[in-house]
Amino acid sequence: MTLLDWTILVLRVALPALILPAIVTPLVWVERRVAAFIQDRPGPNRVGPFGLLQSPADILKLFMKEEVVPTSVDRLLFFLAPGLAVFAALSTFAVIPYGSSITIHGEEVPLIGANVSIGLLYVFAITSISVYAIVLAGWSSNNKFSLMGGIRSSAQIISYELAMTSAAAGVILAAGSFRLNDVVGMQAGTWLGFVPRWNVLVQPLGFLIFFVSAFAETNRLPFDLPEAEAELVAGYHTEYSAMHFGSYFLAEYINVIVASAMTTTLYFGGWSLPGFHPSGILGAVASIAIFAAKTAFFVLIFIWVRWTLPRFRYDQLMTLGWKTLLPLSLVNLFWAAAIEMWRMGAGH
Amino acid sequence: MFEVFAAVAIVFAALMVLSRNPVRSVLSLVVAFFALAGCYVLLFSPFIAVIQVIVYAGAILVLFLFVLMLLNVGPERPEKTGRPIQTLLSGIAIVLFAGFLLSALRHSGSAAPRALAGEPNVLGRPEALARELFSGYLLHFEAVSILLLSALVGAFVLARRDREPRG
Amino acid sequence: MKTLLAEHLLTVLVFLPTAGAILLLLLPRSAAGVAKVGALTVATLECVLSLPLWWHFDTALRGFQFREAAPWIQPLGISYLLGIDGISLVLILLTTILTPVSLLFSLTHVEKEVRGFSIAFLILETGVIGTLVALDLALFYVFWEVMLVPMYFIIGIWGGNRRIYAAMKFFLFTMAGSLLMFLAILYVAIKHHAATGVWSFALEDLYRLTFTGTTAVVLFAAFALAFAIKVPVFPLHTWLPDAHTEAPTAGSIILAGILLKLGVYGYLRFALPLFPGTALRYAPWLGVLGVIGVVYGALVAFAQHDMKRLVAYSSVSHLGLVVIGVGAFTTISLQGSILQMVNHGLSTGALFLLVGVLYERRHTREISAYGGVAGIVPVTTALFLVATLSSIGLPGLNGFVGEFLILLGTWTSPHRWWSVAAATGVILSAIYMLTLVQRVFWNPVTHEENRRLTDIRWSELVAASVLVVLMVWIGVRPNDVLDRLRVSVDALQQAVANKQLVEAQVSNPPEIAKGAKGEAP
Amino acid sequence: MIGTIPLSEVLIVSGALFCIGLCGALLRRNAIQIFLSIELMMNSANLAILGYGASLGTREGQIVVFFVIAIAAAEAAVGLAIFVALFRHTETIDVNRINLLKW
Amino acid sequence: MIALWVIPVIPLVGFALNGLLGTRLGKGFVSAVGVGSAGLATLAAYSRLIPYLSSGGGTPVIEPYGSWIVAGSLSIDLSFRLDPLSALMLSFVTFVGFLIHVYSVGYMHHDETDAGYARYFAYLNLFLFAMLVLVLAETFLLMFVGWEGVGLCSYLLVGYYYDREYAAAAGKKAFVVNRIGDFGFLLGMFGLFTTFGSLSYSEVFGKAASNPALYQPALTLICLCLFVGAVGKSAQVPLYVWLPDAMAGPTPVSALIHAATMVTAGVYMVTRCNVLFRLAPEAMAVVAGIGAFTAIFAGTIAVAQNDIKKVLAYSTVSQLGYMFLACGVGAYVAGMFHVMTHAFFKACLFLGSGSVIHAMGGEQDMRKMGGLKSKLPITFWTFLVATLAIAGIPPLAGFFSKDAILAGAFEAGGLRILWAVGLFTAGLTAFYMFRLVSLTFFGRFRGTPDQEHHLHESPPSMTLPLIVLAILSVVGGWVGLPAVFGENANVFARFLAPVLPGLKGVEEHAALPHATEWALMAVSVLVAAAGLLLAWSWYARGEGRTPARIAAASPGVYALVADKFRIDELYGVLFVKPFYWLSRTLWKVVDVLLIDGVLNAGAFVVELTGDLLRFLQTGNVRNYALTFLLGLVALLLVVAGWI
Repeated sequence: MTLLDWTILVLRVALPALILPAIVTPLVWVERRVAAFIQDRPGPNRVGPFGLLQSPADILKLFMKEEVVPTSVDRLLFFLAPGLAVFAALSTFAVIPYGSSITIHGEEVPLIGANVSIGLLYVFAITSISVYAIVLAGWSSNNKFSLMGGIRSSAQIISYELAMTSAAAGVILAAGSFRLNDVVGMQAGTWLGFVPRWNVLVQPLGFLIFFVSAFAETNRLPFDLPEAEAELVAGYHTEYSAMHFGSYFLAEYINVIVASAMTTTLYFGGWSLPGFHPSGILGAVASIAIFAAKTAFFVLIFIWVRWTLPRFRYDQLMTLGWKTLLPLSLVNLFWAAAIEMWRMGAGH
Repeated sequence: MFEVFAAVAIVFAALMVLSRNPVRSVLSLVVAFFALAGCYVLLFSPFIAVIQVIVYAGAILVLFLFVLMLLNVGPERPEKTGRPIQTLLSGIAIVLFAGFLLSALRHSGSAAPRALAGEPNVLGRPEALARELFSGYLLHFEAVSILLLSALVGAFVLARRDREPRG
Repeated sequence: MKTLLAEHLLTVLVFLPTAGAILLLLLPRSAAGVAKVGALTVATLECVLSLPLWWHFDTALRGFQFREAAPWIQPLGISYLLGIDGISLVLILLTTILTPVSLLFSLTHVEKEVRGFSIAFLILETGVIGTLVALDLALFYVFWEVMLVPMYFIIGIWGGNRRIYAAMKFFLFTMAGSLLMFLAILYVAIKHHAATGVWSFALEDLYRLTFTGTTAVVLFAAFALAFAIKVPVFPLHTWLPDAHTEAPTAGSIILAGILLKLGVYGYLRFALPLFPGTALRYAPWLGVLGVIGVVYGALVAFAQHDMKRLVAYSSVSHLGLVVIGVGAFTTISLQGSILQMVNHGLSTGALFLLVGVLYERRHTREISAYGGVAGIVPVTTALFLVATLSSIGLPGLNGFVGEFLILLGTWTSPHRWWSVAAATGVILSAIYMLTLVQRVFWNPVTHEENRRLTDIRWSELVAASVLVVLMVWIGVRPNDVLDRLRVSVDALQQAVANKQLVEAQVSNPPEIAKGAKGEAP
Repeated sequence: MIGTIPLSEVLIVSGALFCIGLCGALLRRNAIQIFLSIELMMNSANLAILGYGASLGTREGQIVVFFVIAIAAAEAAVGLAIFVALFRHTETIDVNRINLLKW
Repeated sequence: MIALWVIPVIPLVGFALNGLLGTRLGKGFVSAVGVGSAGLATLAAYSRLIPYLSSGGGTPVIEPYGSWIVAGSLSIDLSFRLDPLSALMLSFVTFVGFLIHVYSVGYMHHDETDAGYARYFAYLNLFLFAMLVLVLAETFLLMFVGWEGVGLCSYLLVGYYYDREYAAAAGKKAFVVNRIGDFGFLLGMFGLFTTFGSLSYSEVFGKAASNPALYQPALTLICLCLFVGAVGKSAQVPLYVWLPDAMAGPTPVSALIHAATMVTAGVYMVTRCNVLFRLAPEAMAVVAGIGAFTAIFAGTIAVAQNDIKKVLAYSTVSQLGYMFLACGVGAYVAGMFHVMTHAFFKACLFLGSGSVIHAMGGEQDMRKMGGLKSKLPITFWTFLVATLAIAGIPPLAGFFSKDAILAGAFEAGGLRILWAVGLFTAGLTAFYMFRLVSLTFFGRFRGTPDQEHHLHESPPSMTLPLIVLAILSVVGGWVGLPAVFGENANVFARFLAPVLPGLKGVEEHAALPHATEWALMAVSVLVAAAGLLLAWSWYARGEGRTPARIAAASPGVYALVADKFRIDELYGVLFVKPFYWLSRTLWKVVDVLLIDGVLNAGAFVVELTGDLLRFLQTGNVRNYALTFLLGLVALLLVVAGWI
C-alpha cells in the first residue's frame, strides 16, 4: 500500500469520526432552540449571537467539573461503559456512505468509511454492542435505580432491534446486498421519470417501523424509559458526572445522527437525488450536501418528536415492540418479498 | 493478524474462566468472542463473524448478563467442603485430554499442511452463502427455526413464575 | 368401499378399531358416555364385518385365505402380509365377539377415565387381530407387542387394589418371553438371508428353512418359551392369577378369552412348523407340563377363596388340557385343542363376566362374602350355572366336545396315560366349580347385605346371553367349527411331516428345503 | 497477508480454547460460568470447523457454524430459563448445592 | 308315525317353557306344561312302542339325524335306536315319569313359591329329556350325553332346597361321585373307540359279536371302565355314598330319579353292553361280586335306619346290587326284569313315604310315626302292596324278578355263594321293609299332638299315582313268569332275546330242571316270609323291645351299622381331607413360595444392584461431567492403543 492509500483510508475513516462529535455541539443548541420554539419561549440566547456559544460553554463545564466516583462501584466497568457507548455510536457511521465517490490518481474512492459487503449487518452488530454500554453502566454503578435503568434499556434495545432488523431486511431483500452503497445505488433513478426510486415509496410500512424502532434504539422520547428522570432519577447514568456523563450525552446525539443517516440511506436514497449524476469533486461535495440535508431533516424530526410526545409506560413499550411492530415488520417483509418476486417475473 | 486475534481470544477466555465475578467473566467472554469474530473474518467468513457478534455478543451474552442481574448472584464464595479429589481428578483428566487434543491436532495439521487457500470475496460472500444455505440446506434451516421456536416457548414456560400451582 | 371390503377385509378388520380409537381420541376427556357407546359401536361393527370371513371361508382350501400383501420395510424384506386359515379364523371371530361383549358389560361399570379405557380396548383388539392375521414374523411381532401395552394399562389403571403389582408382573413375564422370541425371529431371518441371499420375514419363506441340532433347539426354546408364558404352561403361570384377579372384569374377559389363546396359536403357527423335529422331540415335555397344569391348576383352584382367582386357576387347568392336545399332535386332539380354545374363551369369559356382575354389586370377590344369592339373583345364577357346566364339560354344551376330542385324540396318541391323567380333570373341575357355585349361590344367606343385591342388568344380560347362546350352539353343532379347522389342521400336520423328512436329510443347517416347497400351510 | 494461516495453527487455537472451556466447565461451581465455558467450547469447535471449511475452500463450514450458532442460541435461552427457575427454588446456582437428583 | 327325536324333545320344550316363563306365568301354567309335556312324551313314546311291540320287536329301528361330531377318524352321529331294550326302558321311564309329574303337582303345591315351583318342574322335564336321550341313544357318546344330563338333573333336584346347606352339599356330592363314575365311562369309550374305531352300538356290538377272539383281550379293561361308570350312576359300593344323601331332595324326585329310573341307568348300560361283558368273564365276575356285596351291605345298613327315606334309599342301593348281581351272573333278562318291577314298587314306596311325610308335615323319623294305617288308608294299602312286592311275596311283581335273579345266580354255579348272599339279602329286604311298615302304620301314634291333629290323606293327584303303581307292582311281574309255567310263559325273556345275541365260542349254560326251580322259589318265599314275620313280631307287636335289647347287647356293632359303617367318615379321612390339604399346600407352597419366590428373588437381585448403583447418582453435575470426561479420556487412550 502506498502512502496515498493510507492517507485516503485515514481520511475516509477519520473525517466522519471527527466531524460527528463536532456536529453535536450545534446540535444541542438546535435542540434547545427548537424546544424553546415549540414551548413558545426564547431558549438560550444570552451567550454569543443567538446563544450559539451556549453549548460549547456547557461542554467546557463538563470537562472542568469535579469527577465524583461513588465507592463500591466496579471501577473498571464503570469507566469502561461510557467509552463503549461513544465508541459504538461513532463506529456505526463507518459503513454509511455519506457521498458518491471521488477519483484520486485515477483510483475511484467511494465516500464511505469501510465499503464492506456486510455493511448493514455490521450496523446491527454495533448496535447490539451499544447495549453493553448501558447495561454495564447500570450494573457497575451498584445502584438499584441504575440497575433498573440498565435492565430496562437492554430489554428495550433488544426488543426493538428485532423489529428494526426485520424491517431493514425488507430493504436488503430489495437491494440484494448488505452493502449500503448498493442500497443507495438501487434507489438512484426514477419511475415514470419523476418519482424517485426510494424504498420509502415501496415499503412505507418498513420505513415507519424502522424509524419508530430507531427512537427506541436511541433511547429518545417517547422511549427514554432507561433514563426516565421522574421514576429512575436518570436511570443508568445516575452515578456519572462530568465528562463521563457527557460522553453518554455525546453518544446519544451521535446515535440520533446515525439513526437519521441510516434512515436516509435505507429509505430515502442516501446521497442520491433523482436526476442528479455526481461527477468530479463538485459532484462529490454536492452528494455529501444532499446526504447532510436529508439527515438533518430526520434529526429535526427526532427533536420535534421529543418535545411533542409523552413517555410510554414500560408495558406499553414492550407491547408496542413485540405485539405491533414485530408482526408488522414481518408483514412488510412478506410484502417486500412479493414485490421482489413480481419484479423478477417482470424482469424476464 | 490472526495470531493477534487468537491471542486476545485465548487470553480473555482464560480471564473468563479465572475471574470469580460472573459479570466480569461474561464480559471477558464478549471480548473473546469479538476476537473470534475477527478470526472468522480472516477465515473468509465475514458473514459468520457478524452473526457471531450479533447473536453471541449481542444476544446470548446479553441474556447471560440479564439473568445475572435478575438473580443478582455475587462472586462465588470459597466452599468450606472443598473437593480435593474431584479437583485433582479433573485436573489430571483435563491435562491428559489437552495432551491428546494438541498432539492429535498437530498431527492433523501436519496431515493437512495446506495453507488456507481459496478466493476470499467468493468464499465469504453472503449472497452465495445464502444461495447455498437455502438450496441445499433448506430443510435443516426450517428444522432449526422450529427448534428455536420451541426453545422460545420452552424458555418462556420454564422461566414464568407460575401463580397457581399447576394441577 | 366395496372393493376395500372385498379385497382388504383383513386390513379393515385390523385397523378399524384403531380408527375408532383415533376418533375417540378427538373427544374431550370428559365425554364418557360417547366414548363408551362409540367404542361399543366400533367393536360391534367390527364383529359384523368379521362375519363374512365365517361365511366365505373356503373349508376345502389348503393354505391361507383372504391374503393381502404389500411391501413395508423393503431393505429388510419385511412386508405387510395378511392371511388366515381355519385356526386363525375361529380365534378372530372369538375376538370380534368377546370384545363388544366385554365393552357392553363395561357400559355400566367403568367410570374412571372412560375414554382411555375404550381406546385401550380398541387398540387391544387391533393388536390381537393383527397378531392372528400376520404372516410376516416382523409384523407378527409388532402386533404381538401392540397387544401387550394396552393390556398393561387396562390392568394397571382400571384394575383392583393390587393392580400395579399385577400389571408389572404381567408385563415383565410376557416381555421376557417375547424378547427372546424377537431374537429368535431375527436369527431365523438372518439365516434365511444367509441361505438365500434375500431378506425376508415372510412366514412361508421361513418355513422353507431347515434347522437342526442345537440351533433348532435353542430357537425352538425361545419361541416356545414366549408362547408358553402366554398360555401359560405350568411353572410359568403365576402371572395369570394376579393379572386376572386384578384386571377389571372386561379386561379379565379379554385376557382369559383371547390373549391366552395366542400362546397356543403362536406355537401352532410358528414354533411347530419352523422347527417340527425339535418341537415333536420335546412335545412329550410339553404334554407332561400340560398334564401337570390340568391337575395342578384344578387343585390350586379349589383352594382359592377369591372368585376371580379361582376362575383364573381354572383357566390354567383348561389351557393345560389344550396344551396336552397340542403335545399329542393327533388330528383329533389338535382339532379338539383349537375348539377348546374357543370354548374356554366363551365359558371363562362368561364366568368372569358374571363374577363381575356380582362384584359390581357387592364390591368383593371373596367367596365367603356371598352364599344363598340364588334366590336373590336367579337370572345371574342360572347364567352362571350354564357357564359353570360348560366349563366343567357337560355334554350338550361346548366344553364337552373340546375336552372329549382332546382326551380321545391323546388317548389314540402314543401318550395314552396323559389322557388318563388329564381325564381326572373332569372330576376335579366338577369339584372346584360346584363348590364355588354352592358357596356363592346355594346355602343359606349368611350376609344381610346380600339380600339387597339387584339382579343382572339388561346390558349385562345381553352380553352374557350372547356367550351362552354360543356355548349351546357349539355344543350342539360343533361341526360348524370343526369343518373350518379340518383342512388347516391336516395341512399343518402334512407340513410338519414333510419337513421332518427334509430335516432328516439335511446335515448342515440351514438351507432351502426343496421338499417343503408349497407344502407350507 | 490473509492467505497464509496454516490450518494447524487454527486448530491449535481452537484446541486451546476448548481446553480452557473444559477447565471452566469442570472447575467452576457457578452454573452460569459453567454454561459460559460450554459456550466457549462450542465456539472453539466453530473455529475449527471454519478453519477446515476455509482450507478446503468450501462453504459447508460456514453453514455448519451458522446452524451451530442458531442452536446455541436456543440452548442458551432454555438453559438460562432453567437457571432462573432453579434459582427461584434453591436460591443458589452453585452446582454443588444443587443436587436434587441425588438418591 | 312320529320320529323318535320328538319323544325327548317334548319335555325339553317343557323345560324351556317352564324355565323361561314359568316364574311369571304362575303355578297353573307350570303344572300344565310340566305334566302336559310328560304326558305328551308318554303318548308319543307309546305311539311308537305299541306298533313296535305288536310287530313283535326283534329288529332294532335306527333313526339317524345327521352327524354330531366329525374330527379326524372320529365321526359321531346323532341317531336314536328303538330296540327291545330301549323300548322297555322307554315304556316305564315315560310312564312312571308321567305319574310322578302328576304326583308332584299335589306334593309340591303348597310349600313352594311360584319360582321354586317352576324351577322344580323345569328340572323334572329336563330330567325326562336327558333320561330319554340316555335310553334312546344309538351311540355311546349320545348315551353319555343323557348319562351326564340325568346326573345334572339329579344334582339340581337334590339341591332343590338350595338354601339348606346339607341339600346343596348332597347335590354336589351326587354330581362329583357320578363324575368319578363318568371318568371310568370316558376311558371305557376311549378304549372302545381305539378298539372298534367307532362308538355306535351297532358297529361295536356287531364287530364284537362277529369275531370275539379278536377283541376279547382288550375287553376286560374296557368293561371294567364302563362298569366304573355304572357303579357311579347306580350307586354301587364303593360309590354308593351319594344316594342316601340324595334323599335331601323332594320325595317325588327320590322316587323318580333315585329309585325308578336314573339309578337303573347303570344296569341298563351293562345290559346294553352285555355282548362285551359276556366276552369279559373277569369283568362279569367283578360286576357280580360288587353287586352281591352291595346288596347285602346296603341291606344291612337299611335295617338300622330310622329315617323312612333313608331306609328306602338303602333298600334301593341293595336292590340295584341285586340287579348287578343278575348281570354279573349273566342273567341280564332277570336284571332288566327287576329293573322294571323295581321301578314300579320302589316308586310306589317312595311316593307312599312322600305321602306319609306330607301328612306328618315334613317329619321323616319313623320313631315319631305309627298307627297311620287308619289315618292314611290309601297310602297304607298301596304301601303294603309295594312292600310285599319288594319282599318277594308271590304273586307280586317282586317275587318273579327276584326269583329270576336267584335262579340265575344259582345257575351260575360255583359255590352258589352269590345265590346264598342273594337269598339272605331277600330275607333282609323283607325284614327291614316290614320293619318300616310296622313302625309307620302299625302300633300307636308317637308324634306330637298337633301333628296327629293335622294327619290327613293326600289329595287324589298324589293317591292316584300310588294306586296305579300299586296295581303295576302286582301285575308287573306276570310278563316274566319263570319257565316252570310253560316254555313260552316268559314273554319278557322272549321279547328281550334279540338284545342278547349269541356269541361265537361262548356257550349258554343250560336251563335249570323244573324241580330245582320250584325248590328255589319255595326257599326264597320262605326266607322272605320269615323276615317279614320277624319284623312284624318285633316292631308291630313287640313295639321294638327285642331289637332294643339286641342293640343294647352289642352297642358297638349297632352303632356301627346305624352309622352306615361310617363309610362317609372313612372317605373323609381317605380322600376329602388329603384333597383339601394337597390343594392348599400346592397353592401356598408351590405357587406362592416356590415359583413366585424364585421370581421375587430375581427381582430382589435387580433391586439390590439398583440400590448399589444408586450411589453413583450424586446429583452433582460436576461429578457427572468429570465422569464423562474420564470416560472420554479412557476411550481415547484405548483408541490410541496406549492401553
